[in-house]
Amino acid sequence: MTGETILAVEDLTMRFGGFVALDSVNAEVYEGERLGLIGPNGSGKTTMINCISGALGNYTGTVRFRGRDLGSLKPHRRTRLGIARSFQIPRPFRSQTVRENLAITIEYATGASGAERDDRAEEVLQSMGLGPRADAISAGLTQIEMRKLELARALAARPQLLISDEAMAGLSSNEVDELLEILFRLNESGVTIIMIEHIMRAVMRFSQRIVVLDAGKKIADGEPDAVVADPAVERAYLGD
Amino acid sequence: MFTFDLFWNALVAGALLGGFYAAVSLGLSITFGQLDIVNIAHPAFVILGAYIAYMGNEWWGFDPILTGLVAAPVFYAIGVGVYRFYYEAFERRDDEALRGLAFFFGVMFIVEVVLIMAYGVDFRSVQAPYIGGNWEIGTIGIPTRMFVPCMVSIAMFAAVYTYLARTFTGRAILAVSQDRLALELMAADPVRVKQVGFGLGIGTAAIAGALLIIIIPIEPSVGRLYIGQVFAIVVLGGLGSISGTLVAALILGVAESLVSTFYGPSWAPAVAFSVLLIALAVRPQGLFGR
Amino acid sequence: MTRFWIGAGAVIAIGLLLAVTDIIANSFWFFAAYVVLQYVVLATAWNIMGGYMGYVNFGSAGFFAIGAYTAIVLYNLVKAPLLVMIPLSGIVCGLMGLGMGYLTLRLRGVYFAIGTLALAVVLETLMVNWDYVGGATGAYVIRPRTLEPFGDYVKFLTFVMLVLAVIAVAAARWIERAKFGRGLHAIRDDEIAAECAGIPTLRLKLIATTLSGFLMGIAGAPFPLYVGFVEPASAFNLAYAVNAIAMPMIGGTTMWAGPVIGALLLGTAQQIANVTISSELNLLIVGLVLVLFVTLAPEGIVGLVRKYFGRGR
Amino acid sequence: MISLNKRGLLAGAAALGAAALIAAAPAKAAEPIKIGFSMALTGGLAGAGKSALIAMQIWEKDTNAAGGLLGRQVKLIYYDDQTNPATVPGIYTKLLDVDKVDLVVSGYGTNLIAPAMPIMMQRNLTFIALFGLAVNDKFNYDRYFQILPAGPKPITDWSRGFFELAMAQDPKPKTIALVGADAEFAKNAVKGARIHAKNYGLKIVYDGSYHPKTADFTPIVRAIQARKPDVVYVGSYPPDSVGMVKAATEMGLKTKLFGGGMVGLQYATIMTALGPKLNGIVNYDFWVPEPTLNFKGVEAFLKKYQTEAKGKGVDPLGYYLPTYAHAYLEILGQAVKATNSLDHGKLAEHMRKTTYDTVVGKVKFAPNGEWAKTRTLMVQYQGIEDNKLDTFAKAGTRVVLYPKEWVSGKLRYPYTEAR
Repeated sequence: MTGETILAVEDLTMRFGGFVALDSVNAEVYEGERLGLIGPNGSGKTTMINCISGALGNYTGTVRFRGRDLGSLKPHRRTRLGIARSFQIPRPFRSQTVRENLAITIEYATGASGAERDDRAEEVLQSMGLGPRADAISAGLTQIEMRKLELARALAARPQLLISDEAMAGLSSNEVDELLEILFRLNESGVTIIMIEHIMRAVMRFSQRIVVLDAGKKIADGEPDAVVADPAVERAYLGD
Repeated sequence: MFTFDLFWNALVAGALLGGFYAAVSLGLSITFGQLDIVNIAHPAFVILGAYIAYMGNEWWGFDPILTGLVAAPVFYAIGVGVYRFYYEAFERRDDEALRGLAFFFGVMFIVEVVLIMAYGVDFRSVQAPYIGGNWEIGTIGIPTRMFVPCMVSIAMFAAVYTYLARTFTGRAILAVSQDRLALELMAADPVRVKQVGFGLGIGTAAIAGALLIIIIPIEPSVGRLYIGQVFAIVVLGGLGSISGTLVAALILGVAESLVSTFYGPSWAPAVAFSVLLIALAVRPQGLFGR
Repeated sequence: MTRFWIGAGAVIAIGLLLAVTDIIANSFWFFAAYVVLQYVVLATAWNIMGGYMGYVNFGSAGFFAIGAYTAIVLYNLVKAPLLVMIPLSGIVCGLMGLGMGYLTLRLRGVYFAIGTLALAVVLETLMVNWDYVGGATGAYVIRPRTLEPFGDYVKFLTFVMLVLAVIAVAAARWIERAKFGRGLHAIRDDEIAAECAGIPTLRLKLIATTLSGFLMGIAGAPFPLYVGFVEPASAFNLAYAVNAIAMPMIGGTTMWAGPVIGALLLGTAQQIANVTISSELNLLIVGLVLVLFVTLAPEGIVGLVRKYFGRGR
Repeated sequence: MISLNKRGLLAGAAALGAAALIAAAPAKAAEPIKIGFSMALTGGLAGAGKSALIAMQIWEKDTNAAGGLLGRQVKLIYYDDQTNPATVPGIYTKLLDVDKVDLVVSGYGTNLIAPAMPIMMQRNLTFIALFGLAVNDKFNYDRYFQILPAGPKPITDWSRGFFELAMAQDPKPKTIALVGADAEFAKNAVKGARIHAKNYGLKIVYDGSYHPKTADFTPIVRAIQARKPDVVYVGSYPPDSVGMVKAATEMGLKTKLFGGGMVGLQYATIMTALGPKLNGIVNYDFWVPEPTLNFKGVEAFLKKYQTEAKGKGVDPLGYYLPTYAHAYLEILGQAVKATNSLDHGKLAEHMRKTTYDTVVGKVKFAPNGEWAKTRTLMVQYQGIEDNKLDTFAKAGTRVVLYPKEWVSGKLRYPYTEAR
């Protein structure tokens, strides 16, 4: 594939009480890649990215980023290492403006301050097309603007790996295309992207490779067309 | 000094006390546990209920529990009114957490002060035939003053539990904060549902107040003493679990009674709250939490 | 030198001038000012957690009281002077705040608030049963009659409280403008998102709770010398918990000026009501004002002023 | 240097002030004599505080009707301390510096007296206190006087009568249980009882305290019962006194002497609530309507009080505290009249040596400001059959057993029989 391994997940297992949400999942992501992560509801996708981003810390197995075992590193440390994520349901800092949302992230995730911080915030604002809304309180944004802010904040952390968790659910097809454009541009600039999505059109168009989870297990991993044709995947989605 | 005699007696006394705690906590279990409304003024409403029971008893010689039952619909209406106001002022603006808390803090103060202005701060108590009796079953003594409130409390729990489980509105109350989807499927208006739930919660305060004044003499600021206790019980029982509240109240009553008998009564409240702190730290969702 | 620091310096200088001279011969003003200033410290301390970070502390009275009790221990042990009591009370309460900070790992929102309430009850029970500090009977702390160059010792106490208030407000103002404060702000809005934005939320929360505890502790340290007799019911008085919440709410929780304005207004109003109305109406007013403000002016007085002058964002 | 200069300034100011005072003196003669105090009108002690205030206002009215003091009217100036000690220092400085009161007396209760003490001492003011327990043990202030008739050693004098009664029985009791609330007075009461128990060689089989908000006393009474004490001494506050009595009667507490330091059993509302459950209890009191205690003026005072108290939600009988609240002002008034001055030194001097005649009888202070001799009564509740207020207004329902001078009846012993 494109480059060397940036993220490796080995034997990743996560239990909630008696329920096994992730069962010995192994996967790799390569530098510069666009990876799609799909699976039916409750298949463990969000659990997996929670483990990768550190929101869930008590998993067993290993998550390696650029060869380094992330162990029990807290989410903020992982963000600083270069793993950024967006949330399925946008979680902006509601009482702050869009610009402030980005500035605070830049400040803490990259350590930039003063003019440098403000310049970068402006840069991200422009690249995401949020310029006109820069000084609006984020609680008042529209749905698409929220999604953009969610991605923008992830970008503000200057990630090497971006995990986008269902950024497109509920958007119109024009809006989906708009977000896809942004993600493509990002990828071109060198950011590796994991995209979790239900909208198959978007996943198929975007992904170079697709990983499929079902009931906490990886059931397929390969090129999009091959994966979609896989009978196991079909069974998972449509039932027996 | 330990004897089984003392132990069983402590257990029974604790259970009876717990039964009473449960009555005071039930309303909060509904308003806070089910509806997510942090009504710290709940004990103040209980005291209000106690004063109404006192009035009925003092003026017309009514039985306090009977007065409580009669007053409950009035309290329901008060609850509906308070919730309407709360909704318009806070919930609708999505601003309930901190300011809603402060609002109920203020309500608590106002209720207390109005009671002081009306009745002064002298201790009040009621007369009823079951105050002062005692049953001896073997070596175990059961004061009727504790037994009657405990039974009334359990009956009230049963009634509320049945209502919530069996009726349409009851099920909607159970769903209103936990399961929006179910609520939508039921085509119930959340505001109306919460209004009924809150009214119900405050309604129980009328009866709980009557039970309170049967057990101890009261004055307007007694209510504050129960804030910690009732929250401890509701959280310990697990938010949203009515039966959990009952069990937690019994546990707290028994814990206090055992510590009181065998260790030293002055440590009883600390033990209750320590249990709460530990429970919060180890299992924040409570014993029977969702 | 910014305007703030010039102002702060001026406040201290004027305070010192009034305290060492007899321009205000009437010592009532000092007694009243002491109480109001004590609330400035308490409200500001509460607001660092409650306002900036969004964690409601119902246990302010517990911190205040432990500050006072630390001072009593020091008094009983070595007759320590006030200027030793203050930092040590602060440290003890700071450590308690640190402990409470760890509580935030498990408890959020209302659970946390109830946890702090429980903490205060446990602490009160401990003090009730600890005879060395007087237990339930109470402890006497006899203050010196005079201290030069202040004359009446209470003038000195009031001046010290003024300095503490300036320190607390300066700390709050610093937080508000620093990266630290922006981090707290993000935590208040969304803790999980904050963590994912690279903000070390636990560390920030621990610093904030420690600092808040420290400030509440120093507010309580001079209390035994002020009243002369401390028993648990008065040190853990609900009034401290209520005022610590009500004052920032009324003044406005988003800015350092909020708790200051709230404490000055409500504190002064209480002092006046104390000696004029002198009845239950006094409490009723606190309740009504609080309800009125939280319903009609959720951003407090600071918010109202901003709105009026169109400085809203 | 600074301090020297300042002293100079002070002296100058003082001289000027004095001159101003002298000049103003004749004009001031028409002004009333102001007596300042804090009083618990809200909060935990408000019930007592309000009843005390009524008694004090009766004194004010009567004194003014009789021509006032030193040819001037008297005026009470008071503020609500909310039963919160932290408000007390502010209130007294306001009284002294802003209202310029001439005389000061205390509010009700130890917790609210103590915070005023540093101010009194700083200004060398004569201070008469209303129901403070052993406040002066720590301050040793020679212008402090206290009206509660506990006696010169308040902590032990408080329960002296209870123990003398117990030890006079045959056979002598051998074991005792001590129980009290976790609060100022109760702790001190039990502390005194503990000392007596040791001195008399009583074996302490239970020694416990409980949180004042305890709702059910059954476990405590049961734990006590399990140790079979001959005597049970209780130090408690109104709500827990009621709880204790209820639990004890329900369970049929088997002991020979029960009571001691239970606050609240003296209040009419609580007596009427408990009614016959009180029978047999031996408890402290300060004034009861027994013929031996019919001091001059007390009947007239109580009549006025009972009229005033109607509908105010305070104690309707007014025996316990109001009589003393009236008496401490009587003493102040008598001292002012006798010394013909408002000079605090002279007043204190007079109070130290004089025996005063008041509605609570003759009052003489010891050097520490307490009563020279204890008159903490031990009374037993007897023959109560109903819950009517009038029952408690007649003689014979609370007979005085101690001290000897005031005895009005016989102890019914043991408690199990007297009940």
